[in-house]
Amino acid sequence: MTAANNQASRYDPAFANELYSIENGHYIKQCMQCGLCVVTCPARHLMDLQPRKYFKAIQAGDRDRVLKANTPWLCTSCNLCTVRCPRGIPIIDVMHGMKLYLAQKQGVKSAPGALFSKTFFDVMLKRGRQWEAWLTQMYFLKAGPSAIKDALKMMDVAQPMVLKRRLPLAPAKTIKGKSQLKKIYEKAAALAKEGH
Amino acid sequence: MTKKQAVYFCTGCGLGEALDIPALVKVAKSEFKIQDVKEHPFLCGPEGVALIKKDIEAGVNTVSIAACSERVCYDVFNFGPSIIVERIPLRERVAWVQEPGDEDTNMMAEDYVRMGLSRAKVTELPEPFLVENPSKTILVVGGGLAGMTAALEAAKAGYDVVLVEKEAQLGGWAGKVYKLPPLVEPFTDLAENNIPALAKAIEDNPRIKVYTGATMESIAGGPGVFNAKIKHGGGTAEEKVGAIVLATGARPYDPKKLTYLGYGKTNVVTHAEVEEMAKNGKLKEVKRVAFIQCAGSRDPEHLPYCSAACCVETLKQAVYLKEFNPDAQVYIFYKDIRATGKYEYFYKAVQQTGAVFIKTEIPGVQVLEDGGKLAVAGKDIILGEDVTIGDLDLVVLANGMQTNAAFGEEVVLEDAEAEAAAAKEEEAAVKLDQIIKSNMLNLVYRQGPEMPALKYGFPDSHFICFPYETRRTGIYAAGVVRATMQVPAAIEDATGAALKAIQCVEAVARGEAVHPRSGDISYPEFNMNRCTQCKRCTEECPFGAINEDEKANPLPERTRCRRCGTCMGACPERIISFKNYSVPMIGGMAKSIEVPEEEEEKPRILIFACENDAIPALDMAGIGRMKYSAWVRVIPLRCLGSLNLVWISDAMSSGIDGVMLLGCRHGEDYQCHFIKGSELAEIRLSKVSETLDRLGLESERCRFHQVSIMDYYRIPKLIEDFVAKIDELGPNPMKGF
Amino acid sequence: MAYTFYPGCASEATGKASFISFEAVVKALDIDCHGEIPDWNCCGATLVANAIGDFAQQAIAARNLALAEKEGKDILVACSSCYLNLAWTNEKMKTDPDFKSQINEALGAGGLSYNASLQVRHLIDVLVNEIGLDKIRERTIKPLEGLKVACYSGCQTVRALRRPDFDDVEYPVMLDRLVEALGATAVPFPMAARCCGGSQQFTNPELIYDLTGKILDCAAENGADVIVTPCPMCALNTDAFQQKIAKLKNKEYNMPVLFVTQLMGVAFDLKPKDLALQYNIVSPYQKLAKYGVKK
Amino acid sequence: MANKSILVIGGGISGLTTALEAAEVGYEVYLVEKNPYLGGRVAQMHHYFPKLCPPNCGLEINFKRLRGNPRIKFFTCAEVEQISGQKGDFDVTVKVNPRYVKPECTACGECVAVCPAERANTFNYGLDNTKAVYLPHPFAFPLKYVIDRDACADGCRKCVEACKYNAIDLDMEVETVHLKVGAIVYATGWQPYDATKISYYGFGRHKNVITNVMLERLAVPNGPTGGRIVRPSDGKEPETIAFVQCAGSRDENHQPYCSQVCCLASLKHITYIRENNPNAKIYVFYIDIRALGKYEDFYTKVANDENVIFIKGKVGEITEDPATGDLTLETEDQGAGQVVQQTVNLVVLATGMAPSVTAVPAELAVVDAGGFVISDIAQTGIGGAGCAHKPMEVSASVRDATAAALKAVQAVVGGGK
Repeated sequence: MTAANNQASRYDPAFANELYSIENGHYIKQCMQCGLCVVTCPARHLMDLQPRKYFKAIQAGDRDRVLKANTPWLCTSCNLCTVRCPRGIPIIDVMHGMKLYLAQKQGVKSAPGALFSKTFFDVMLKRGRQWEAWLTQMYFLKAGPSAIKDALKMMDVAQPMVLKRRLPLAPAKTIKGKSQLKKIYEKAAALAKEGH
Repeated sequence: MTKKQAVYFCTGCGLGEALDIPALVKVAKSEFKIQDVKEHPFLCGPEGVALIKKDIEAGVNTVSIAACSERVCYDVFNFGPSIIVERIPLRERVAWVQEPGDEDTNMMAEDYVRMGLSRAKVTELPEPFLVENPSKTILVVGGGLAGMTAALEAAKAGYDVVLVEKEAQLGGWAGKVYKLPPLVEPFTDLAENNIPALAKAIEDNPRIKVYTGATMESIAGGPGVFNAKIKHGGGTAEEKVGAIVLATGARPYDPKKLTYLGYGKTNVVTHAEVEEMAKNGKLKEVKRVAFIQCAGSRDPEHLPYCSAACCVETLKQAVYLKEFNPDAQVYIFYKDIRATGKYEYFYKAVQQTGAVFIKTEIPGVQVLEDGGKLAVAGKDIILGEDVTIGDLDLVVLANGMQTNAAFGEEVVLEDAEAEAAAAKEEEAAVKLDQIIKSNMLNLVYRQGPEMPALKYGFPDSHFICFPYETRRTGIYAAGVVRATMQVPAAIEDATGAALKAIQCVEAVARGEAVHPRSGDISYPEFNMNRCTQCKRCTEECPFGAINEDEKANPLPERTRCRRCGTCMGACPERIISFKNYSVPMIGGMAKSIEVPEEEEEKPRILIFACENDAIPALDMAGIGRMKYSAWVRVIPLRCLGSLNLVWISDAMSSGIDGVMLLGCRHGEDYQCHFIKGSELAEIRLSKVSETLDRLGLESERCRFHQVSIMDYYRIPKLIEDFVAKIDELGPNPMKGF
Repeated sequence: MAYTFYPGCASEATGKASFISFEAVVKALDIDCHGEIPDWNCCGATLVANAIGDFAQQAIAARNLALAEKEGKDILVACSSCYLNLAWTNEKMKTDPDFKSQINEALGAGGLSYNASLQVRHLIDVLVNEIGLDKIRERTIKPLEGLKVACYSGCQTVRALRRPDFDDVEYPVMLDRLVEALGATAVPFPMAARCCGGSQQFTNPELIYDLTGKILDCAAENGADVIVTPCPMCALNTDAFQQKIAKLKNKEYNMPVLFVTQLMGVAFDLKPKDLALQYNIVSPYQKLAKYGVKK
Repeated sequence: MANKSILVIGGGISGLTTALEAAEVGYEVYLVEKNPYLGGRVAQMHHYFPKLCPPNCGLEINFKRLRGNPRIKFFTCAEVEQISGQKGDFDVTVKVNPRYVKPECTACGECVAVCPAERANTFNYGLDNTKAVYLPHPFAFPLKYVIDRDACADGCRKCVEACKYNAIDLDMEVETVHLKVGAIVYATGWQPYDATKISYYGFGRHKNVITNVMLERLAVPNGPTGGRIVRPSDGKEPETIAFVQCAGSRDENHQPYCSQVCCLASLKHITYIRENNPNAKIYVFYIDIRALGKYEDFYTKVANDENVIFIKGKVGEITEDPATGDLTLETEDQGAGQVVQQTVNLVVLATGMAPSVTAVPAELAVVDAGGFVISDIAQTGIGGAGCAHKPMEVSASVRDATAAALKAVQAVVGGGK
C-alpha cells in the first residue's frame, strides 16, 4: 500500500457517511473538537482513542482506527459527557449506535461487551425480566474457555453474593406479556431500520 | 455686551471651615472691583440659586461661582444662553486637597479666585458661525453593500442622498456573490443576495440620486458646504452636499502573492472565483474541495491582521458545494474557526453537512498536483499526524481583504517634507498623517486628497468609544474600507455612519461643532493683519480644517473646525482666538497668580491640564480627599494642543517656578480626543527648553506628563516629585523682576 | 400524590434489600404507592441499547409507561438505571412528537399505546420534594447523630433528564439533605455523582476496580462511616467488590454500603427484617450498633 | 400626530450612545437607567482592549455631551414598567425607585462618616463592602449618594442628622412617570453568565476560581484591592494563572452562541497580570482564539510573550487543594495529544455575555431564544442596541447603538417600512 493510499483511507468520506447513517450517528458531525468529553470520561485511560479523537477519526473517515478502537466498549453509560457536551451530542447514544454497528459488522464475539450485551438482551427478551445469575452463566458459557478463567477470578466476588442471597439461582418470575414484548421489540427494530 | 459681574461664594461642603472667605471676598471686591459679591452656605440649594437668579433679573450677566467643580451642579448653575457662568472650583481643587485653615490653602484659593475672575472679565458669549443655505444632502461614495445601506438608511430618515459608484452598476463586491451568509435568526440558512432588491429600493427612492460609472473628481469646502465634482459619463456633475459617507470597500488580497499556497496551479481558486462559479452553475461537477483559510491573512509576510469575514465566507461556500452537488465533500484547513457571535450556529449547521475541519498551521500546508487532480498536505494538529487530502477537484484559498484606501502613492507635501527634515534636526517633529492617494474622495484639502490612514492603510477610526471619530470632519468611513468585518457588521456600520453624517449636517445648520465638542458654538477667528504665513496652523490642525492660498495665508474652513484650539496653540503671532477662549485670556489667568517674593519660600507651580482627562482626574483626587502641594495652580485647557508657548515664557518671566503639563497618552494607542493635541504640546515644550536655557533658566522647570483620567491616584505623587525637583533647583531667578 | 411502583429487575436479586426496605419506608411515611406496574418488564438497563439500538430499547421501556398509564398514576422508581431509561423515554415522548408517534407505532404491535400523560419520579426526588424533609425529620425516631455518611447519588440518578431540574447533575445535594434530615452527617463527597464502572464487571473488570476504588478512597478520605446510595448498581460495585479492591490496593475499607431506604429504616426504628441488612456484604452492624441495630 | 421623542432603556455605553447620537441630531430623548448612576457595565472595567485605555475617559466625554445637551432627560434608579401603544405612539410607565437622597445632595460625604451599616459592594461584584449610604463609585454620574435601605439598621437616622443640606429622605417613595414616545430602544446591556451554573468549574465552591469581570475590579486602582491582583483566599499575588475560555459560551447546556468578546477580554487580562507581576506564568485553555480584524495584532502581541502558554482544549474539571487553595485543571492538550493536569494559584473563568433581563413586551418586540431583542426599530418602533441586541465588544456596541439611533429616528419620522 502506498503512502498516498494509506492517507486516502485515513480520510474516507464513504466510511464517515456510513457511520453518520447509523442510529444517532449523524450527531458525530457536529463535534467541534473541544475535548471536554475526554477529560470527562472515567474510562478514558483505557481507551485506544479517547472520545474526541474517536469522533475526529469518524469525521475523517479513518476506517482502520475506528474499527479497531475499543472506545465504545469502555463506555459505562455514566452520562457525564452527554450532559456536558457543549454541542449537545448525546454521546452515550452515539456509543450505543456504534456498539450495535460494530457487533453487526464484526460479530458479537468480537468484543466481550458485544457478547454480554447480546446475552443480556436475549435473557431479557425471553423472560421479560433479567435473571442475573443465569445471565452470568450464559455469558461465560458463550464466551468460551478463556472466559472461564476470568470467571474463576471473579469467584471471590461471586461467592459472598451467593451466600448473601443476592444472586438467586432459582429463576425469577417471567412476565405474562412476553410475546407482546417481542412484538413491540420487533416492530421497533423494523422502524429503527427504516429510520436510517 | 456690557458686563455686569457678580461673584458668589459657597461656604458649604466644608469650604466655609477650610477657607477664609472674607479674604476671598476682599480679592473680588478690591482687586477686581466687583460690587456684587455674596456668600451662601448652600449655594446649589434652592435659596442659593434664587439669590443668583434675583441678581440676574437685576441685570447681572456674568456670574462667577466660587464653589465646586464645573463637572457637578452644571444644571443648577445654568442660567440660559445669555448668561456667562464661570466656575471657580474651590471645593475639588482647593478645600478638599489642602489643609483646612492653612495660610497656603487660602493663598491658593485666592489665586483661583483671581484666575476665575480674570477669565470672567474677558470672556465673551460666543455666537454661532452660520453658513448660508447649508446643504443637508448626504454624499455616499461607493455603491456596494455598505454604501447602498448608508444611502437608503439616510433617505429613510428623510435626507437627500447622492450615491456615487465607479462601476456601471450598483452592488460592489456583494453584488457579485451568489448568496450572502445568514443574516437573520436562526443564523443557519444562507440569505439570498439582496443586492438587486437594495438597488431597486434605491432606484425607487426619490430622495436618492445615483451616479454609476462615476468617480469623485474633487471635493472642496466643508460640512454643509461641500462642493462635490463627479466625473460621470464623460463630463462633470456638481453637487452641493453637507456630509460624506466613504464606503468604497475592500478588495480581495492579491492571489498572485499566494503561490506558496498553490495559486497559479489549475483549479486553485479564490473565494471570488468560487462565487462566480456558483453564479454560473459551474460547481455542479465539483466533488472534492479543500479550503485553505488565512490565505495571506494572519501572516506577517502578507496581511498581519485577520480579514474577519473569511471563516464565514468559507462556511457559506461549503454550503454552495453541497447545494450544487449533494455528494460533494468539503475539507477546511484552518487555524481557528472565527464564526463569532451567532455565527456559531452557522458553524454547527455547516458541520452537519459533513464538512471536515482540519486544524493546521497555514503557511505550512502544501498544495500538490497529483495526476490531474490536486492534493493538500499538512499537519492535522488535533489528530496529531500529517495528512494529505488528495483527489481534489478544487482548492479554494480564503484570500482575505485589503481596504481600497490602501492602494495608491503616499502623499508627499513638498514644503512639509522640507520642514520635517529641518525639524528632524531639532529632533522633535510633528509626524505628518499618512495619506494615500487612493483616488476615492480627491479632497481639495491642503493636507492631502484622502482620509489619513491608520495602520495597514485603513482610514479612521482609531477609537473604541467613538468608532465614528474622524480626522476629516463630516466624512465618515463605513464598512470594509474602514476595517475588516463580517456582512452584518458592515450593514450596521453603514447605518451608523449615515446617522453621523445626518448629525453633522444638522449641527452645521445650527452652527455647532460636532464630536467631541458637540454643541459648542464658539469658533476660532483669525486676525489676518498680523499673520506671517508661517503655515503652522494649517500643518498642525489635526482635522485638516485650514487650507492656504498661494501666498500661504490660512483659509480656515469653519465647518471643518472641531474647536480644539490647536491652531491657537500653534500660532506664534497669537492671531487666533475664540470669543470664550484665547491666548490673552489664558495668559491673563496665569498672570493673575500672585507670586510671593523669593524670601517667602513659597514657590509657585503652574499646571496646564487637559479638561477632558487630567481635569476630571484632579477632581477625583479631590473627591478622594487626596492631598497635594499647595504651591500648584491649575488652568484647564480645551486640549493641550491649544497650549501656546507664550504662556510658559510669560509665566517664567513673571517668576513662576515651574510649569507642568498634564495631557493624554499619545503614540500609536493615543487617547487624545483631538488626535494629536498632547503630542503637539510635548513637542512644543521641547522647543521651549532652548529659550529657557537662553534666559538662564533650567529647562527642568517645565515638565510634561501623559496621564489618563484614571491616574488621579498617581497625580499627587507626580506633583510631589515635581515640587521636590523645584526645591532642588531653587527659586526662579526671574522672581521680582 | 399517588404513584405506581416500578421495582426493576435488581429488586429480585442484587438489589433485593433496596426493594424490601423501600416497601417498609413507603409504609412508614404513608406514601401512596401501593402496587407495582402490572406485568412490568426490564427497562433495558445500560446494555440492551448496545444490542438493539436506542430506539428499540426505548420502545421496550415504553411498554412499562403504557401499562402504567392504565393505572393513571405517576411512576415511582427506586433504581437509578431504570429511572434513567424510563424518565428519558418519557421525556422524549413528551417533547418529540415524531418519536412519540414512532414509539406508539411499535407499542401498537403489542396492542398498547402511551399518551405521555405520566411523570416518572425518582425515589429521592419524591422523598425530598413531595414528602418533604420535615416529615422525614418528624418520623425519625433514632436520629443518626454522629454517623458520617458518604452520599453516593450515583451518576444515573441525577443525569436522567440531562437537565439539572431535580438535582445538580454534577454535584447533587438532595441525598445529603435527606441523610441530614435523619440526623446523620453528610461528609464532603466530590465523587457523589461519579461512575462506579457500571455493568462492566465481566467485560472490563479493571475499570470497576479503578473507578469503584476511587469512590471508596474518596469516602474513606472524607471520613465516612458508611456509604449510602439509592442505586443497586452502585451498591453492588461498592459493596460486593470492596474486598477485592481492598486486596488489590492493599487497603482496608470496611465501609458498609447501605441503600438510602435501609438507612431511613434505621432512623425510623423499623423492624430488623424491614431493614434487610442481612443482604449486605460488608457488615454494617458494628457501625450501626449505637442506633440500636442488632444482627 | 406621531410622537417624535425617543426612549432609550439602559444608560450604559450603548444606551448613552443611542441617546446622545439621536439628541445631537435634534431629537428629544428620555434615558432610563436602573442603577443610581449612568455608565453601566463599562464603568466597572479597568481597561478597554486593544488600546488598554480606561473606559472612564470615553464616559467622561459622553457625560460632557449629556451635560451640554438640553434635549436629553435622564432618570436613574428607574425601570420601565409598562409599554403600550405602537410605533410613533407609545405610552410608557417608568417606575423611579427611591434613592433616599434628594437632588440637593452635594456629595460632601458627611453621611458616610456616620453611617453604621454596611452592604456588599455590587459595583465590585461583592468583593468588598460599602456603607449603607454610599457613592456608587468615584466617577459616578450624577455625583450623588444613594442609600441601600435594606442594609440600614432599624430606626437609624444618623445620616439624616449629619446632612447639612437636608438632602436625605428615608421615607422617599416610588414615583411613577408617564412618557409618550415614538420609538423605544432597549440598551439594557448584558450580565456575566452565572458561573455557578457550570458546576464542574467550582465557582462559588473554590475561592480562587474567579470570573473575568471580577478580575477587572481587582485590576482597577479604585477597586477592592487598590489595583493589586491577588487571590481571594489569602490575598497573595498569584504566580500561575489559568484562563478558562468559553466558560458557558459556545455551549448548548449554557449559552449556545459565542460571546464574541471573551477571547479578547482574556488577552487583555493577561496584560493586567503581566504588568502586575513580571514573573507570572499564564495558561490559556481555548477552543478557538477569535480575534477578528486588527484585534489579531493584540493577540499576536500577547502570544509572543513567552510566559503565556496557549493550550487548545476545553477545561473539564477544576479541583481545589484545600490546604493551599491552589487549583488543578484537567484538560486535553490537543497539541500534545494527552490529558494534562495543570496546577495554578488562580483560575479566571472567561464567562460570556447573557443579555440583561428586561420586561420586553412580547406583543410589540421580538426577542430571540437567548433573550436578545432583535426586532427592527424602524419597523416596529422597538428594538435593541448593543449587547441587548447581540453579544459584542464596546466599539461594536457603539457602532450598533449609533445605527439604532438612526433606526429610531426613522421610526419617529415614519421613514421605516
